[in-house]
Order: sequence, then C-alpha cells, then structure tokens
Amino acid sequence: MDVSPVLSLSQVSKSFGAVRAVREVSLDLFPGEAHALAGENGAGKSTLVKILSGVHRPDSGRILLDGEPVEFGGPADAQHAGVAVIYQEPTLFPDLSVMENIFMGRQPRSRLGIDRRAMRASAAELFAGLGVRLDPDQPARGLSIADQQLVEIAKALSLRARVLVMDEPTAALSGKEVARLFGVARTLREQGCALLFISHRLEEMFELCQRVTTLRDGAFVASDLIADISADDLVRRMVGRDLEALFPKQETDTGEVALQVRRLTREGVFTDVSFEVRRGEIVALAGLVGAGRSEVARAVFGIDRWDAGSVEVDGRRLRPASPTAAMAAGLALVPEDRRQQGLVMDLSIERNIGLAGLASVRRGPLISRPAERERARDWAVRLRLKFGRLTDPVNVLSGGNQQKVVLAKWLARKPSVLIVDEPTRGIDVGTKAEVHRLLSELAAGGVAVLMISSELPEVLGMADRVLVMHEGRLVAEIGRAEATEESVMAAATGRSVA
Amino acid sequence: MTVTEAEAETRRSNGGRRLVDRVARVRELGIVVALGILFGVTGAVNPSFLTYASLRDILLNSAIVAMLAVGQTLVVITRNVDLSVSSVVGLSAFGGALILADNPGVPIPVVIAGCVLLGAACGAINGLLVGVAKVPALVATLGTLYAFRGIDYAWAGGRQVNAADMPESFLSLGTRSVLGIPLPALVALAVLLVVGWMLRNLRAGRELYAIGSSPEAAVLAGIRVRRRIVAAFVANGALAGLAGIMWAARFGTVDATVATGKELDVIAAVVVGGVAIFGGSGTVYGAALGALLLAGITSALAVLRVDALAQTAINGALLIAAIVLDRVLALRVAAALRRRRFHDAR
Amino acid sequence: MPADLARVARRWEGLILVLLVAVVLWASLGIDGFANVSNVSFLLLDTTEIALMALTMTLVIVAAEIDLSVASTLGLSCAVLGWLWNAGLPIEAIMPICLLVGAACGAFNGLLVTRLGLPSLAVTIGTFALFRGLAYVMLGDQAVADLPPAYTSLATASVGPIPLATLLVVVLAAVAGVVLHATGLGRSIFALGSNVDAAYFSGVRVKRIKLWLFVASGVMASLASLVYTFRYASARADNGVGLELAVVAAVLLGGVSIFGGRGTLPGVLMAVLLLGVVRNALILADVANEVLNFVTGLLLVASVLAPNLGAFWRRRTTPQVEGKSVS
Amino acid sequence: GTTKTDVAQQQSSAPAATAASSAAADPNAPLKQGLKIAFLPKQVNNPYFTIADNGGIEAAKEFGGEGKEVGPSDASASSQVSYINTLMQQKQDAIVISANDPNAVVPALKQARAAGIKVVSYDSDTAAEGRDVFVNQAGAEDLGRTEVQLLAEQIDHKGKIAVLSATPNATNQNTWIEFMKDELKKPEYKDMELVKVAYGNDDDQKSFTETQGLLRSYPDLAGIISPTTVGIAAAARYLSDSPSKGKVKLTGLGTPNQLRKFVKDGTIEAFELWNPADLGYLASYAAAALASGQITGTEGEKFKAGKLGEYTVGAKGEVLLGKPTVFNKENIDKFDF
Ligand SMILES: Nc1ncnc2c1ncn2[C@@H]1O[C@H](COP(=O)(O)OP(=O)(O)OP(=O)(O)O)[C@@H](O)[C@H]1O
Ligand SMILES: Nc1ncnc2c1ncn2[C@@H]1O[C@H](COP(=O)(O)OP(=O)(O)OP(=O)(O)O)[C@@H](O)[C@H]1O
Ligand SMILES: [Mg+2]
Ligand SMILES: [Mg+2]
Repeated sequence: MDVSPVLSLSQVSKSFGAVRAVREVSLDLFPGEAHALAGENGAGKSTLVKILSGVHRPDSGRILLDGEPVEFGGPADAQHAGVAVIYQEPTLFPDLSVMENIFMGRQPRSRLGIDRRAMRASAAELFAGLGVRLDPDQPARGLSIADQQLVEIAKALSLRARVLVMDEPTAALSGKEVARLFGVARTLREQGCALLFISHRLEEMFELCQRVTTLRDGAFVASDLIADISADDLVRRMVGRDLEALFPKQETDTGEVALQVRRLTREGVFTDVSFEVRRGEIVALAGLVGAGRSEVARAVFGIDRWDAGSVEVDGRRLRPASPTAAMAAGLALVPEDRRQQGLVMDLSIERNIGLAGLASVRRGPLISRPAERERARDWAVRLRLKFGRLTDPVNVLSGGNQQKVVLAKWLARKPSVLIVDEPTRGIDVGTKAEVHRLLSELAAGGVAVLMISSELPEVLGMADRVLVMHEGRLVAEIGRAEATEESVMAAATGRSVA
Repeated sequence: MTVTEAEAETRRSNGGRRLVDRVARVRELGIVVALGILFGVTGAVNPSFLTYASLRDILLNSAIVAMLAVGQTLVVITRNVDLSVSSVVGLSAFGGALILADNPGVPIPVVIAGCVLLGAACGAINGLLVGVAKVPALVATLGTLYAFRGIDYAWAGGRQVNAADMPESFLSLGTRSVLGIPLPALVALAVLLVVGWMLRNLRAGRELYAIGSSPEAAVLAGIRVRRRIVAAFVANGALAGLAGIMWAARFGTVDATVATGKELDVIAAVVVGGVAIFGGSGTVYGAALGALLLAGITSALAVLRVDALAQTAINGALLIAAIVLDRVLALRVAAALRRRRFHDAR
Repeated sequence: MPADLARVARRWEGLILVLLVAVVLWASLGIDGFANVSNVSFLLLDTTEIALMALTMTLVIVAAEIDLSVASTLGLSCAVLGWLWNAGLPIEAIMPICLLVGAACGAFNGLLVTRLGLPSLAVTIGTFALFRGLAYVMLGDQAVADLPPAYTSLATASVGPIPLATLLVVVLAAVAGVVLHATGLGRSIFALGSNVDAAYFSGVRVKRIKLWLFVASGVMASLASLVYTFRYASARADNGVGLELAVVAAVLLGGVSIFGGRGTLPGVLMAVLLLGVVRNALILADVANEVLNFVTGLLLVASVLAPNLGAFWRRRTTPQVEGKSVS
Repeated sequence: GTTKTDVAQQQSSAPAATAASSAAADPNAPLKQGLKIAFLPKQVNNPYFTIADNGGIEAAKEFGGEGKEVGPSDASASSQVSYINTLMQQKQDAIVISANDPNAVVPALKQARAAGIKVVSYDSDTAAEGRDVFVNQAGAEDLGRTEVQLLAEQIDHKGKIAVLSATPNATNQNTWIEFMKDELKKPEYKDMELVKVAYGNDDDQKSFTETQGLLRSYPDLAGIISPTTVGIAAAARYLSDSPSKGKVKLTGLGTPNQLRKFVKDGTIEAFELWNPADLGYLASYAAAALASGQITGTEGEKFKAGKLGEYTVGAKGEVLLGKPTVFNKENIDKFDF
C-alpha cells in the first residue's frame, strides 16, 4: 500500500500483574481502510483498544501518529489526536440527557454559554443518520443496552475523528441497526477515516473490513487482507484448531409444558403476551431492538411487576414481582446487561458464581468455602473460563469471560426453566459453539429454554420455535421448519407474515 | 430519511421534551408545594407570620444555610460530600471577628476577602485529599471536620468576641436591608443565581454533573476529573468562608463553637432540595429552596407556639414528610411517564 | 484497583493493627497511669456503646446504606426507660420494651428506605431529629437517676480487668462477624452493597435484608442505651448526643467503604479500640482537647491516605486509569 | 470488682480513703503545699468557665498549689466521665467540677472519692453523694426571685413575659425558673403573665432565632428574662436591632463585657451576675481546705478563702459565694470580665 498509516502500534505490550494481556503486538491503521481485529475472548483486543485511546499506557512498545511517536497521557490526549473510541461496554452518564452524553466537554457554545438548541439539532442529525428514534433530551438512564450502544456510536461519530475504533459495537444490535451502522461506517471510510472494528460475528468483519489482524492469548498471529482468507482460516487463526459445526442443536423429544405465560401485560411496555415453553425445547424470542423482549423476560422472572396476566411454572402460578419465588420454582434468568444486572464487579469470580446458589453450599447456617470453590471451579472449567485465580474480582476479566461467569452462576443452579437474554453477546466463536452445545445439552436433559437473541443465525440454528415480538406485542410464532431470515424479519418489522 | 419523517421525528422529540421538562420542573415543584403549604397554614393560624418583619427574619435566617447549601450542591453533584463546612464556617467566623476586634482600623473588605481565601484554602485541602489522594470524601471531610474545629479551638483558646468589640459598620452588614431585602439574603441570592447559571451554561458546570453521574465515564470522556473535583471543593470552601464572616456580622457574638453541627442542616437542605446524594443530578435552586423550607419550619414552629420540647420532633417529622412528598410525586410522574411511553413513541 | 480484595482487606487490618500496637506500646511506656488495670478496664468500658453500635453500623454501611439516627434512637430508648421507670414498671419489663422501641425506630427507617426507595442518608437525618425530639417530648428535662443499684453496678462490674459490658460486645461481635463473613446472608449483604441490581437479579431479597439491617441497628442502639443508662445511672433525653459521628468515624477508620460492598468486622473493632486508646492516652498526657480533636481527624484521614499515597506514587510511573473497569 | 481496692492501695499517701464525713475536721490544719487541683468545667473554651477556672488556678498559685483546667469540648455527661477517670489515674488531690448531668458523673466521682480525691462542685451541682462541697454562685431562690423583681420594676408590674433559658434539662436554670414561677404567684405580680419558656440550648444562633420567635408569636410581649449568658447576649443582639428595642425589656444573667454595648444603647436597663472569677477562686480554696483536712463538708465548718475572706459550709455541704451584682449604666464600666 502506498499510503502511510495514520496510527500505528509498534511492538506494544501490556501486563496486568501476572496476566500478559498484550504481547508485542504491531498494528497499522490506514486512512480509508476498515481494519478488523479478531480473537477469542480475552485475547487482548479491548486492551489494545485502551492502549490506542490512552486509557492504558503500554509497558513497552510505541504508538505512532502520522509516523511520529506519541504518548497518550489519558483519553483526552487521544481525543485531541483525532482518535474516537466506542468502548466495549457503554460508558454513559445516566443522569444526563442523551445529547449531553454525546457532546460532553464539546458542547456548542453561544455567547450565553451552552447552546442547547444547536446541540439538540446536531444530536437529532446524528440520530437521523443512524436511523435511530431517540429523543435527544431523554436521560440516558433507562436506555436499553442497544440504545446505549447507539448513543456511544453517535458520540464517536460526532468527534469527526481521523481514527474510529469500535470495540464490539454491534454486539447488542440487531440486523437493521447493524446495516445502518455499516452504512455510516462506509461513508466515513470513503471520506478517509481509518476504522478499527472488533466483532465476534465473522460475517460482519467480512462485510465491512479490508484487512484483519488476529490475536491469540495476547500475541499477534497474523494480519491478512480479508479478500485472501476464508472464515474457516480466520477461525483457525483465532482458536488454533478447527471448529466443528457452529450450531449443534440436537433434536429432542419435547415434554410437558414447563413455562406458561398467559396474557401478560405491563402497561406501556408490552401487551397481552402469551406463550409456552416445553421441557426439552428451545424457544427463541426474536424481534428488533426495543421490541420489549427483555422486558418480558424481566417480568416473567419477577424483576418487574406485571399489570395483568399470569405466569405458571410446572402448572403452578408464580407470585408476581419476586425473583426469589421464580428461582424457587426452578426459573433462571441470564440478564442482558452483565455489568449492571449479571455481576457484582467488585466481588471475586467464585463469589459471583456462588451468589445465586448460596443455599447449595451451606453447612448448617455457614457457607462451606471448599464447597463454594469446588462448584465455581467446576463451572469455570466447563465453560472454559480464562482467568487467573478464582479470587480475582470479575472486573479484570475480558468481556466474553464475564459473560461466561454469568452463565456459570445460573447454570450451577441446575434450573428447570432457563431464560437467556442475549447469551452469547460478546462471546467468541469457539465459546459460542460451546454455549450452544451447552444449551442444547440442557434442553436434551429436559430443561425448558427461552432464548432471547438479536442474532438471526443463532435464532435459526438453535430454536425449535421462534416467537417474534414487535412493539410490545407477540406477533408471530414460527416453527423450526418455516423459520427463515425472511419470515422472522418480516414479522419483526411489523409486516404481516403469510 | 425523508424530510417528512425527519419532521415527525422532531415533533415527537419535542413532545417528549415537554414531558421531560415538566418532570424536571416537578423536582423543585415538590418543595415549592411544601413551602406553600407551610406558609399558608402558618399564616392562616397566625397572620403575623406573613408580615414583612417576619418574612425578613426568615430570609435572614435561611441566607447562611442557603449559601452553604449552594456550595454543598457543587460538591454533592460530583458524588462527593463536604462534612467539614461547619468547621470552616466556625474558623472563618472566629478568625474574621478576631481580626476585626484586635485591629480596629483594618478595612472590612480586606477581612471579608481574607475569610473567603481562608475558606478556599480549607476547601483546597479537602479537594486535594479527595480529588488527588483519592480519600473517600466522607472520610476525608469527617477528618477535616474534627481537624479544622481543633484549629479553631486552639486559636480561640476560650476567647469570645462580642458585638461590642467589632466595628458598627461591619455588624450592620449583617442586618442592613437594600430595597427592603436584607443584605445577607441578597448576597445569597446573587451567589445562587451565579452558581446556578454556571452549572447550567458552562461546560465546566456540566462536567461536574458528568463526573458525579459516572466517574469512570468522565475519565474516558477526557474530562479533567481531578481538577474539577478540587475546584468544586475550593468553591464550596470559599462560600463557607463567606458564610462564616456573614455569620459574625449577623450574630455578633462569636466563639470557637460557631456553627457546630450545622453540616447536617446543610446536607438536609440539599437533600430536601432534591439533589441526589449520589451525584449527577439536582440543582442549586432546589438546595436553596430546601434551606428556605428548613428555616421556614423552624420559624413556623416558634410562631405557632409549639411546645419547645416538641419542636425537635416536629422538625424531624416535617423533614421526613417533605422528602416523602417529593419522592411520591416523583414516583407518580415516573409511572405516568411509563404508561405514556408507547403512545408517545408511536 | 488491587487484584485481590481479600489481600487489600488483610493489608488494611494489618495497618490498623500495627497502629494499635504502636500506640499501646507508646502509651504504656510513656504515659503514667495508662497501663494499669483500672485504666484499661475503664478504657474498655468507655468504648462499649460505640463498639455495639459500630457492629450493626458496619453491616449497614457494607450494604451501602447509613444510619445516622443511632444516637437519637439511643436517646429515645433512654427516655422510654426513664419514663416507664417513673411510671412504676419493673426494670425487667422495661428493658424488653426498650429493645422493641429500638426495633421500631429501625423499622421506621428501614421501611422508608426500602418501601419508598429514599436515600438512607436523607431519611436518617430526618429521624435523627425526630427520635431525639420524641425523647424530649417523653422525658422533657427530667433526669431519671434512681435506677436499681443491682443493674447500675452490673454495668460497671468487671471480671478481672474485663468489664462485663465488654464481654457483651465480644459475644455480639462474634455473632456479627460470623453473620457477615461466613453466612449466605453476609454474602448477600456484600453483594447488594456492591451492586444492588445484580444482587436482586440473583434472588437476593434486597429489601428484606435492608429492612432487617436497619431493625438490627435500632435494636443495637437501644441495647447500647441500656448499657449507657446503667453505666451512668442516669436516663435522660439527651443521652448520647453526637455519638453517631463517632460510630461512623470508627467504622470508616476500620476500612469499611462508604460506598458499600467492602469492609471487615475485625477491622472495625480494632478501629474502635484504636480511637479509644488514642483518646485515653492523650487525655492522660494532659493534651488539650483541641489537639485531641485534631488528632482524631488526622488519624481518620491519614489512615485512608497512607495506602492511597502508595498507589499514587505507583500511578506516577504506570498507567493513568489503572483498572477502570471498562473492558 | 477488684478495681476499687487496687486504686485505694495505690493511693497510700492520700488521707483515709473512706467517705469524707467520717473523718474529723481540723480547722487549724495548714493548707498543704503542692496540691494538685483540676478544674473540670461543663465544657472547655466556654468564656464563662475560662474566667472561672482562671480565677481558680490563680488561687491555687496563691496557696502554693498547682491548678489546671481539663474537659470536653462538648457539654455532655459521658465525656466528663472520661476526664474524671483520667484525673483519678493522675492522682490529683482534688477535682472541681461543674456537672453536665448531676447524676451521670456520680458513679465516677464516687470512685474518685474512694481513691482519696476530694471533690468540689461549682456552678452546677452534682447529686450530693458525688461531692464533698458545693460552691454555689448564688442561692437559687435568691436568683429566681430577684430576676423577676428586676424585670417587674422595668415593666411596672404589667404585661406578658417570657423566659429564654439554656437547654430544657439545664439543672440550674430549671431550679431558677421554678422559683421565678413561685415569685410570680405573689399578688403584686397579678398583672404579669409568664407566657412561655423558650430554650436556646446555650447556642448563640438558636437563642437568637428563639427570641425572634417569641416576639413574633407574642407581639405584645413586655419583657424577657434570660438566665444564661449565651441567651441574654443573643437576645440583646436581636432586640438592639429590632423595632422592639427599649420597648421589650430584657434582663437576666450576663457578663458586663458581653452586654456593655447594649446597656449603653438602652436595649438593657439592668442585669445581674456574680463574678465568675471569684466563683472559681472560692472553689479552689474550698478544694484546698478539703484536701488539707481543714474541712470535711459538714455544716458549720469554716475556712478562709484568700482575698474573699472567711466562708462557712452551710446545709448539705453548700458554700454560698454571695449575692450577685446588679449591673446598670451607672456601674458597668467598673467591671471587666
Ligand atoms: N484491568 C485489568 N486487570 C487485570 N487483568 C486484565 C485487566 N483488563 C484485562 N485483563 C486481562 O487481560 C486479558 C485480555 O483482556 P481483553 O479485555 O483485552 O480481552 P478481549 O480480547 O477484549 O476479550 P473479549 O472478546 O471477551 O472482549 C484477559 O485475560 C483479561 O482478564
Ligand atoms: N428501565 C427502563 N426505563 C425506561 N425505558 C426502558 C427501560 N428499559 C428499557 N427501556 C426501553 O424499553 C424498550 C424495550 O426495551 P427492551 O430492552 O425490552 O427491548 P428488547 O426487545 O429486549 O431489545 P434489546 O434487548 O435487543 O435491546 C426500549 O425502547 C428501551 O429503550
Ligand atoms: Mg473485549
Ligand atoms: Mg433486550
């Protein structure tokens, strides 16, 4: 290539205590090129991103901006240098309005201070470009993960940066938003912006990027032109071995009804939702972002109060608004927002895994530490968790590994009805297959699984039945045989299904 | 996106904004309602409560706490707290009074400036402890609450400065009225308006909210968190210093115990005023209204001839009632908002 | 953020322990009248109320709440005791009633916090005034002093150098320590103090636990009021004014995070003792009261500052936003 | 427990460790040299006590003893107890205390007395079993009645009056107020009505707002009695600046330095107080007399108190300082405290 890179990393390394998160990795970002970063969970992608954005200072190696070595003393320096970052986990100010989140520190000003009208207009313009229906004055608190991610994207775009780094921006998005985002990204690329894109969805990398760099265990593996390699090659580079089929849902005989939801309504959120899930069955709940799927799951599990309707588990009605009652009945919910709802970030891995099942490691009134640790280790190994020690706080784990801890916490309870909300969000291909195998095994063992997912291939590959929600209502139920991308999307966007 | 779609979008967001605005206003409305009830009921029972002299006294009484509440709001918004204000007030009040008493010729503006600087220095100590050395604010300022008071005691050594020792021109600052409004209340009002404007219309002001709302995100957004936190503490300290010298002018009798325990009143005013104790939201106007409400309650109890022994209890009960009222209103609005969300979005 | 919380905790307690040992050594060698049985016994006795209230305050603060009304609850319970005693009830009947009053005060706080979702700081500033006020209403300016000598002497009695009241603290501390550090309830308290949402999603009965913590805090305050009343042989409405700050200071000095989710009970107990020893030693050394206040404040700040300064110097050389969990 | 006897044994140099009354007094015993006398006021840094204790320390110097002031900065009973214990460990010869709570300090004082330490209470008494002698600044009855008389003269025995006191449980003030109420029952006060007792908690600002509240709720108030130095100063401050200045009469207990300005500008006609320095002085001599065995606290015993002359121990171990001085425009400039 004859152009020179805007931003390069040269032989950077970064360790956290004993963990060598990034080892002598080099990377060149060229203007007008979208560069993909691939690797399993914990491979060091996010750490690399944080080095680029000045959050972490590399232990060794250099950062080059336009060929000149620079040192980023903090995120502010990187921003000044024209590097915009969308972090893996949304970093919003919950109390502030969406537009202030976007323009914090860069608010348009008039003579009388901040010019809110101009700010509102710019925010609306950004949202329009992304095709998002968000009110710029709305507070960020209460936004769904997807909406938060979209605000992050708008924020990064508003910087009009020379380098745009996106750490799994699509993990929480469904097809429609992803398409919009890619549209915007392509435009930026054509305008000469350099993109760094991270995703665990291989097809997205192939769709958007020209080049891909692969990391494994913090070390550089290869950098290829996308055109030159196949998906299988890429997976092999990431995982270091061949992978078997991605979606191994076994056919199982379905048993009696385990979860029965009748005419469930929570005013203003979802209306009249009825469905059932049988033992041994995986039912997917599909829909666009904001259709209300997570809200249904929350209500069923007793997090939110419902206004009308009923939920039965094994023929017994659940007390409303009581997660404890739901758990006692055999229900488990893997929530979509792992940082807020799934994990206590300051607590250790073992305590997090143990938290939902304290009763099972008790000796009399006391907790048996060996039993607790045994249980945690068992599940950590089964889910191939990448960790230093079980006593490390979960916040040092990579995003995907955090997700595994949430899964472990709930699977360890051996639930009879398992609700998983975006179970593989941010999980790498290898582990994703692992999670799918697990879900499938659980179903085979007689567990009723309700899976909420925004990833259509996952829905189609895993589900025995697909329920589709649109604007708070259940609009379609599609059997495994009839479920195709077209049929599901049609229902999800509100077009009637044949 | 077509033009009409965009228009629809804007209109929708306008509708949403109106709603949000209304909710935001309700935050302070709760206290205004409480204030209205208080003044209405008390005035009905004893009309002398609503006379000019009485209202003037209430304004005077709330001026100092209101100013402290404004300063405290700056700190609380950043998810911190300053318990040491009462000790700073004491230090500044005693220091100022002592200098005025011992040096008869010293120009009053110089003394006032000195007190503000003294307060700012105390604030800077707090700010450095919290912002730079990362000591949790509650711990740091609980420590300096003791420490500053200790300095105050050591300085005073049992001495008391009486009104007779200070120049008349200084004392009159505490009671003089301009256009019928007592001077301390005018100063507090000016401070309130300036700080209120800065918090809303300056980037630095918005950044304080951002820091309180999510400290981690603030770092990632490139906000100079340390500097802002120190600045908030310094500003609060300076206001406490000003409040201290106002205290000396108003009450005339000053010793080392001035304002002991006032920090709880200030925080109560801030909390009643709807400032979130965990940062990120609330306005100085609310905090000042909170201070006014607390002063109003105290005056009303005296005017209503409530038994002295029962006053503390009723004070506490009314405080709780005000918080509960505010909360119930907020919950109602939130519920209404949820019900409307889908209709609105369509 | 240091990788191992347990290690941090251990390091913290280590620090307090070293400080405690140092101060005790210095005082025994350098201050006349410190290291003798009657002084040690008095010192222990004098920390009883603070220690008792600090036990439950630790649990409450670990759960990310705070109870500023403890000293007022103590006052109200004293007032009830005095009032009922004046009314002629036997003391054996009055004591359980006092504990019930404490429980009711705690429940009032707890219900406002859990049912209405009000911040506990705000609620307990309110009840701080309310409970104290009720105490004045009940007992007014009276001091009830003709309490049965059997109880007043029991409150100051000791086994060897150890006052009976201290034994009570030890027993209750053991209970609280086991609850916090070895039971499911303790785990749940840490979890909900650190992240309420995640705890709620994990089936932790957040509201119920918080409610009971406030009740426990109230009961403990009234238990402390019994010790207080008998120890001073005087039941008054203004008993224990200002103790809440001493309790909170001890808990924070003991390494409990004011943001919840972090802290240990042994640390808090050592901090209570440290503050008591420092006070006692300095008074014996005829150090003026203002210096005493100053030292208390300094100790509080310095103890938190010391480990932070280490981190601060390390930060100079390594990354800026160490471990901010954004991943 | 074992503690009491331990301490008693350590105190072998001190006179007989049992309660003072059993030992016989020797009126002619000389004052011992080098007596260690500790003053424990309600609260240090309180100007009133600073003056009183300095008077006492002065006296100690005169008779060759060693005086010091220690105490809490908050006026609470429990913190005084810590100091009593400390003074006991320090083997002081006498403790001179003004009790925050007449009962709460008694167990600790008893222990101190058992260890041979003499206890004198001043300003605010403890329960009788806690001390040997109480040095009373003025007869409670005297004070209560004279204050009513002072005010009555100023308002021609007519109108509504109020009292602005310290805390609701201040022992002194409450006794005085009782006597005021009793005095008001007399026929010559039939036109006077005590409408309210307000409490300023000995806090300047609270007293200030309470005064304000009094005027607000009783617009036709004729006079205020404030039997506390903090209260009267705050009330004077408020009145001097309000339209009621000179119309609403104010009297009570205050120090001349605090109130000089208000006497001169007409806010206050007259108020009264004993000399706090004399109070401390007398208490110091009483302590020395006790520690030297001149007196034991029994009624009728006499001792010399330096420049103040001879005093006699009255009933219940009380020593009376004398009548308070009434301060007015004419005489106020003669006093400086
Ligand atoms: N602050 C930290 N302290 C200690 N270890 C850390 C920290 N941040 C990351 N790590 C470790 O560094 C390694 C790389 O993490 P990183 O977040 O970069 O992975 P990733 O490639 O982004 O994974 P994912 O796809 O799951 O997001 C992991 O083993 C992680 O546990
Ligand atoms: N706590 C909340 N307060 C206010 N609005 C909320 C809250 N949680 C979610 N919403 C909004 O409710 C709508 C439904 O959200 P929900 O999370 O149920 O959607 P979903 O179908 O699960 O989509 P996804 O999980 O893919 O984002 C969205 O518009 C979201 O912004
Ligand atoms: Mg990552
Ligand atoms: Mg969802």
